[in-house]
Amino acid sequence: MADAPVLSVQNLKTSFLVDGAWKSVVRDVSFDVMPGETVAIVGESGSGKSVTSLSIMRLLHADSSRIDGKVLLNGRDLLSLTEKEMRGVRGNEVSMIFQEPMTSLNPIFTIGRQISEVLTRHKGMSKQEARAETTRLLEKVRIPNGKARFDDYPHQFSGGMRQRVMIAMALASRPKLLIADEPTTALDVTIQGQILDLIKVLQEEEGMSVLFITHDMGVVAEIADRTIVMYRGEQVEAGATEDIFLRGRHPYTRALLSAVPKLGSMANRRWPTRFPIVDATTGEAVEPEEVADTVGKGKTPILSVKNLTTRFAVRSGLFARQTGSVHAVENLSFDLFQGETLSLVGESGCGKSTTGRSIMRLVEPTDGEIYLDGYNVLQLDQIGMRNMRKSVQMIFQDPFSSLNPRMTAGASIAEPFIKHKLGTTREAREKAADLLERVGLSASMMNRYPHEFSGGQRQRIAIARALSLDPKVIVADESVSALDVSVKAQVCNLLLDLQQSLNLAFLFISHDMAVVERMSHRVAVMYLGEIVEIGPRAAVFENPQHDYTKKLIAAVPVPDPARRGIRRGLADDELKSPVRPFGYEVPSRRYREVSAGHLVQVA
Amino acid sequence: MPVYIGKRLLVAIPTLIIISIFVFSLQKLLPGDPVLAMAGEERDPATLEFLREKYRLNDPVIMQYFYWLGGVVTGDFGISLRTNQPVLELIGDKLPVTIQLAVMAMIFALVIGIPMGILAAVWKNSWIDYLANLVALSGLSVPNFWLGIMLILLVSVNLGWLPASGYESIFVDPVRSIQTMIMPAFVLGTALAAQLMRHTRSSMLGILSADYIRTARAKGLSPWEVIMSHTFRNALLPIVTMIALLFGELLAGAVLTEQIFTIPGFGKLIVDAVFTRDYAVVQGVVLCTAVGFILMNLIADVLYVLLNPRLRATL
Amino acid sequence: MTVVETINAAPARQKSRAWRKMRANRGALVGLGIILFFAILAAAAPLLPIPDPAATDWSALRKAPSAAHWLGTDDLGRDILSRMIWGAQASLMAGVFSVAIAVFIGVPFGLVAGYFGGWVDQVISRVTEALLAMPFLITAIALAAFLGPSLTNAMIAIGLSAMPIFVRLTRGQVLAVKTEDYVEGARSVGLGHVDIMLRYILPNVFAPIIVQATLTIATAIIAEASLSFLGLGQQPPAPSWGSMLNVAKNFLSQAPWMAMWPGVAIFLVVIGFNLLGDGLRDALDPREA
Amino acid sequence: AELRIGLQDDADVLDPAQSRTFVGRIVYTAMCDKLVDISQEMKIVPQLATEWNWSQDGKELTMTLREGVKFHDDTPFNAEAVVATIERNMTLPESRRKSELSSVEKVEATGEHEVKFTLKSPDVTLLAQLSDRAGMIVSPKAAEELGANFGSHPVCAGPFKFVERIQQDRIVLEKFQDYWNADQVFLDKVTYLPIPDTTVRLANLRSGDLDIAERISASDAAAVKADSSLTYADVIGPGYMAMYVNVGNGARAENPLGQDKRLRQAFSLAIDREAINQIVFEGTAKGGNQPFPPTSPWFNQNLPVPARDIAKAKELMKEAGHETLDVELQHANNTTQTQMMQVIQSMVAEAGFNVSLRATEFATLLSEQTAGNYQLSRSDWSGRIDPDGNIHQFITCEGGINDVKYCNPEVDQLLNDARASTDDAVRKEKYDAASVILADDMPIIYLGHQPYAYAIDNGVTDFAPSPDGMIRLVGVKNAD
Ligand SMILES: Nc1ncnc2c1ncn2[C@@H]1O[C@H](COP(=O)(O)OP(=O)(O)OP(=O)(O)O)[C@@H](O)[C@H]1O
Ligand SMILES: Nc1ncnc2c1ncn2[C@@H]1O[C@H](COP(=O)(O)OP(=O)(O)OP(=O)(O)O)[C@@H](O)[C@H]1O
Ligand SMILES: [Mg+2]
Ligand SMILES: [Mg+2]
Repeated sequence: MADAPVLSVQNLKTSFLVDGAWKSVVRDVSFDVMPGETVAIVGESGSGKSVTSLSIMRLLHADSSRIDGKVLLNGRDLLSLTEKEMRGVRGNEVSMIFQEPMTSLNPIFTIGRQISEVLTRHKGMSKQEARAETTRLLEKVRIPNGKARFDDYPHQFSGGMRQRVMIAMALASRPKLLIADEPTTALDVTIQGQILDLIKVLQEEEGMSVLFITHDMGVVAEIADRTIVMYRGEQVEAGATEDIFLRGRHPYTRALLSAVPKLGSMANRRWPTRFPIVDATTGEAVEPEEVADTVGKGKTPILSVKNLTTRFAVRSGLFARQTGSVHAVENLSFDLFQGETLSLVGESGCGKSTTGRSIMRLVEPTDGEIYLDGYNVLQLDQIGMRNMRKSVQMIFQDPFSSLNPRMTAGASIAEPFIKHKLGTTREAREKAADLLERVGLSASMMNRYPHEFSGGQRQRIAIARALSLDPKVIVADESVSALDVSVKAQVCNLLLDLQQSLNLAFLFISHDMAVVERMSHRVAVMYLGEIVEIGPRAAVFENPQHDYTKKLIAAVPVPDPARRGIRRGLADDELKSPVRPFGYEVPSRRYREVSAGHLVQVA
Repeated sequence: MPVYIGKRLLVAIPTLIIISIFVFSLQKLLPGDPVLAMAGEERDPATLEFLREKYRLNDPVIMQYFYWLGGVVTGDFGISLRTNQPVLELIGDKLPVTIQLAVMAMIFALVIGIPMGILAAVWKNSWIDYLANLVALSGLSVPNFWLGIMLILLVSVNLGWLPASGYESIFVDPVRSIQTMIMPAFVLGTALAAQLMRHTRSSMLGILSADYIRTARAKGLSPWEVIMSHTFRNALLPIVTMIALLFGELLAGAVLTEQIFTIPGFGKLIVDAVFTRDYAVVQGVVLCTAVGFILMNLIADVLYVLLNPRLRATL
Repeated sequence: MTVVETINAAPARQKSRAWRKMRANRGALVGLGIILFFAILAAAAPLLPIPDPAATDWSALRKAPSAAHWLGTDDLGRDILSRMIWGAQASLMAGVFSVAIAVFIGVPFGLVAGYFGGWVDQVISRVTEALLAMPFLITAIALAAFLGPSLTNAMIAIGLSAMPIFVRLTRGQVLAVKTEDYVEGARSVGLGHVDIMLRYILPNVFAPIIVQATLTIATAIIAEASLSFLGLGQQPPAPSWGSMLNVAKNFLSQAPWMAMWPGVAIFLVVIGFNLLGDGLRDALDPREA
Repeated sequence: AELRIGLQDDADVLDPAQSRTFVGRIVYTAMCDKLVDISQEMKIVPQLATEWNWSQDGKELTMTLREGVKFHDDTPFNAEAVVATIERNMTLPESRRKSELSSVEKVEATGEHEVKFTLKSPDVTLLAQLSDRAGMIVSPKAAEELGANFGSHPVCAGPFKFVERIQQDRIVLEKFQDYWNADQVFLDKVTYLPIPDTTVRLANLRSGDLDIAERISASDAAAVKADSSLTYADVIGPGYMAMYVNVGNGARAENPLGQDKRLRQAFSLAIDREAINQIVFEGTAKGGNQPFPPTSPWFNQNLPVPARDIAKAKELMKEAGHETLDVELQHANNTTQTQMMQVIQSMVAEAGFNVSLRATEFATLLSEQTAGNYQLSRSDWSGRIDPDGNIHQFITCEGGINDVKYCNPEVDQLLNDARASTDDAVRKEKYDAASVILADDMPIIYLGHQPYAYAIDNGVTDFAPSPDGMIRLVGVKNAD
């Protein structure tokens, strides 16, 4: 490529003021991004990927951070621009997708307004034009019924929908350079594919360059021209994606690639299987053994959900009259046995998180019954609820907003343990330290506050917190999505170990089909609030019946650089929305039993 | 929401009754005999007794209360012991004055306090911040009488720009009415401005470090947009509550200001009424201010919910 | 450092972190300095070589500041410096304790009202409204008559009348914070209401409360004067800044220094508490460097 | 020309029969003529009555009325109107004038312009009462129509007639063209503005918003004198400042101070009245030891205002068996009072009195004082023209305002006799005798006499302060 690079980062070094001392978290990072090129940054969770991208945009808190080195955008050094000049760069020449979509959206402005703001600001559009364009953008990022949801607020959107809002926002101004920090972690593979296609189209049409941060090696393989590997704050390797994939030299690179779970690798196994543990210094992997059967079939299910329905009112007009409802969860039934992992997969926005939250009674279900350990959860009183919550825990999809910003990580983890009187304060702190180590963090991080962690680190804190109570059931909502493969393997193995030793049951919500395949005993596929297919893992993966299940499995990206540039053909299928008008009659559903325990919705 | 507002207005009735019982019983506990207080130097026992009878002060307290309540229900708030005027008429006279003063003072407070708070937050720990804080806090610590008298001496006596005191109804002579109210409103507004400034600053600071402000900056919005629409709108929540509460403080602070600038408003009315134990007036005024508070708080609560989409479902 | 050491060092470090931030905060230090200065002065008043604050001198009425009387004399020829120092005690107490009363009663009620909502909120909010509507004057006169003239009673009266503001302010903030995900998170790990309120909500609503508390100190100091005027609070000839201001009002043009010094002192104390409050606010906010 | 007068308070009901306030009387002075008036020398002089005569037994007073006088509503002034007004004052249930007229048996018209008062017992003080609100004759027509509501639109026969009143804001009067002495009225309009704060009142005067400010504070006197565009005027009023000692009003009288006159004398001797005058009143007041100011003809010259004598005070204390004595002193909570009480507190401390001050607001003070719930109570009397008004009701056993509950038949006798005599010399003798007894028993410790001080814009001429504190506007001119 003869062109000058769009972005050239030279010797970037970023430090934070921690406890009164400067601590560097990114050191000596240098790379170029050419016009129209896609560069991926991969690396360990907490290795400085997000900080690098924020440094480029100069978006770090000015008082507590320091950036050295050079960031050249089309030859101009961004680090020496005035704040005013920087404004013309941000959102216009370079736009950015942040890792955590919930806290990155302003809670009191409508989704539509936050997107169209970019258009009125940088593209000089009028309000109406911007509105129309925003609706188009929402459709493009596959948010159904974009026109109607223009006036919704972020908290009314599911995790993946918020992420897509961020994407729409970043793409709105058709920037020269897009920095995308894990933009698809919360998306199911079908939508992820469509979003990747959308990016590729824009790249072709506008010559946009992309700096793409991700943990999903399949995605890297699919879109990245070149790949940079980061490890412990340093750039350890960079090169063409094929080279990295096939001839990665650094042990961490090799470790990373050999740990990538592949769909279909479970073909002949009956039980969930531990991930191979890869030594990051040598890159050697140890092939894991299958775990023993833990499922307490035959006994009464530990969690039993019957005809669960949760709807949200849709209001409009001056007096906020209810005009319809979001049928987030509709007539859902399933059982979960001790020691079992039931995975919940499905399209983004199909009601997975709402299911979890309904079980926890964090939202009040509209209808249905939930039995936990024999107790009817929906009829528990205050004290009953508290005890119930000792035995069922939820790991939230958005770890950042679910951690108290004024509580250190250690306190957050230790607190439930202390409050449920499971031990002394000292024991609690020891347990917290132990759990931190087990999820791959260090005990010395106990005194840090949530905002001082990376996205993946926060996610692990949330996991540690849920584990601190030794619950019987864990609802894990996208709990490993922000982890790099090696850490993901470690955490998944931890969960499996706990299932072994404590007979834990998991309701495992995830978009990562490879992980789902590896972790689960049974799989339930959700679509528009309903379960469309449920059955033993092998049955669902090897013999998918429902159209949506088939589509989902087909869409899983494969970490093979040879597949680069594939195109799914932009989705022309109609977007379905769970928003129903007032008085909508829910059709009754019928299921067909394909094989033992394998049910599929037929009508 | 209309249901919510309606419900709130309904609970206002018991609230008002509780308040009136409260005031009534406290009055009975106060030392000092209304008739004696009113008589001043003319203390003819027969007249005093006549007045006690006339105003039913010899009846049992409970009876007095129900008698009063019965009157209120029919729109009769009794008559002032001191001036023989119907209380409702007195309130009708003073209320517009007080409202005008309060509104003008609030305008001053908002116009001074909020921008200062925003500037101070945005330029935290710079000289702008320090200056804004100094100005605001001196506005809070400088006693109203001092500021009032200094203003009168400077603006009226030395410069002759504004009338030193007095009042003109806004319906009779709007220009003069505004002129006479400028200084008192300013004096009254300074302390409020200080409080608004401090709250705005603190609230803004909390929001400025939020992630979504980073998003707004990443969009390349101008500082003005980031600050005004993204930060300030979010920061407004505690300020809205504060503004409603400050109206209460306005009434309390108005006493001294009204005294200095000789404005015939509520503050002076109630103080005189309390000091002369003119209980019918006290009750009437308290009830009237209570209605004011209830309305202000209701408005604040509704605004609060409207400003916070997550709470909207609760209405 | 081993794991165990880290664990044991942790709680101390957590506290010291806020503390270190306070110490690094110049504004907070200045504020603390001002407050300590006045507090020490107030406490040391009996030991200082200053004239009796009640000693009148008919030959030195309303004298401007001079070598003999550094801050001048008042309308009874008393040394203003000495009265300022002795008055600091009553004024600081009036400021601090009445705000403490208001905060310690108002904040819990606001917390409970906002957190539980429903009829609890209704009851607390309506009573608050009733209290707000109650004229301060009546409460004060009644208290003065029944409890007698003491500074303590004045502080109670001021505290009670400042309390509703804290209830409302806290309640409002709680309403907003309780919709945050981390509160839901706390519920989902089975924490009780008290823990959620104290550890999840309170710390996140504290900023406006600190601001309001530091502001109320000023009003409380000034209010003490009007109460002593009604026979509640510091009685003459014992000084307080507020009552000094009150007297000075009659001599604004003849003896401006009489109003100036107490005014300046109140201003400084208010600045002090506000700076300290800002420091505290920043120190407690982990996001602030 | 217009005249704007700054008053210290707002007036109450503008009905002479019901009104109570001092400022109300100031307004009436311009609006309502009385049967008789007070001269600068505090002598009773004709106003609506041109002549009067006492019968020999002092039980009948006949008055000849001025002719050609009209009320503001054009009703003619005559004997009928006088009778109607006096009867109204005596019978209207709300009337506050009943005690002032309590000695009147009946009043009748003995001619078109002659009325006769018949008394129950001799009472020379009646004339003085008729020089004030009790003697303000109102239009019978208006009184008939408005009844107890007369105050909403008062109609009298004074030089100015009522135009409008806004509570706590202003009272506006305009010249009455048919006033009997209209030639001497040079003002077209008078506006009274209640401005409670003295500093602000003065500022208004300086800024030209006022022409006369009444009762300016002593501390401002010097500044007014120094201002070349203003004139200062003051006059000692007929009232007094005093401390009431609870000598017999309930249980709280049972204390050394209430029981032992030597302690009271010591207390009084420890006070330096002239110093108080200088410190608190900048020399504008007068020290005093009797219910009448030293400038009054009724003052007993044989009992001069005592100088401070700490040695004697201590001696008296010792005699009474006290080294020190704790005393609680209640006083009204205005700043001047508080200042004055602190001065006294520090003065008497030298004699061994530990005075603790208790500031209360006025309504409480009043009821505590009536109820006897005090040891030492400080309050003022605004003063009456006739000496009787300053002493009789305070000190006689059955006196209406005898809050100290002093009772001495000898004093009662003297004061009752003084009331009955029409001969000033006889009266003076009685008052002198009484004052000697009181100065010894000392149930009331008199402190001094306050002035009425005015600041006047130089444009205003021919204004002279009256000793009763009223603002008489006949003859006053205003150039701007
Ligand atoms: N404000 C901060 N103060 C101190 N340390 C910080 C701060 N923000 C991030 N860090 C630390 O910097 C390191 C890099 O963080 P960064 O967010 O860049 O990680 P990342 O590579 O994006 O990881 P992930 O994949 O988990 O998102 C982490 O170890 C984190 O703990
Ligand atoms: N509080 C709410 N008010 C209104 N609608 C809501 C609310 N919460 C969720 N929804 C809607 O309910 C639907 C399901 O949301 P949910 O969060 O359960 O999806 P999800 O399956 O977890 O999706 P993702 O994979 O993207 O996280 C979405 O359409 C969402 O917009
Ligand atoms: Mg990251
Ligand atoms: Mg979700």
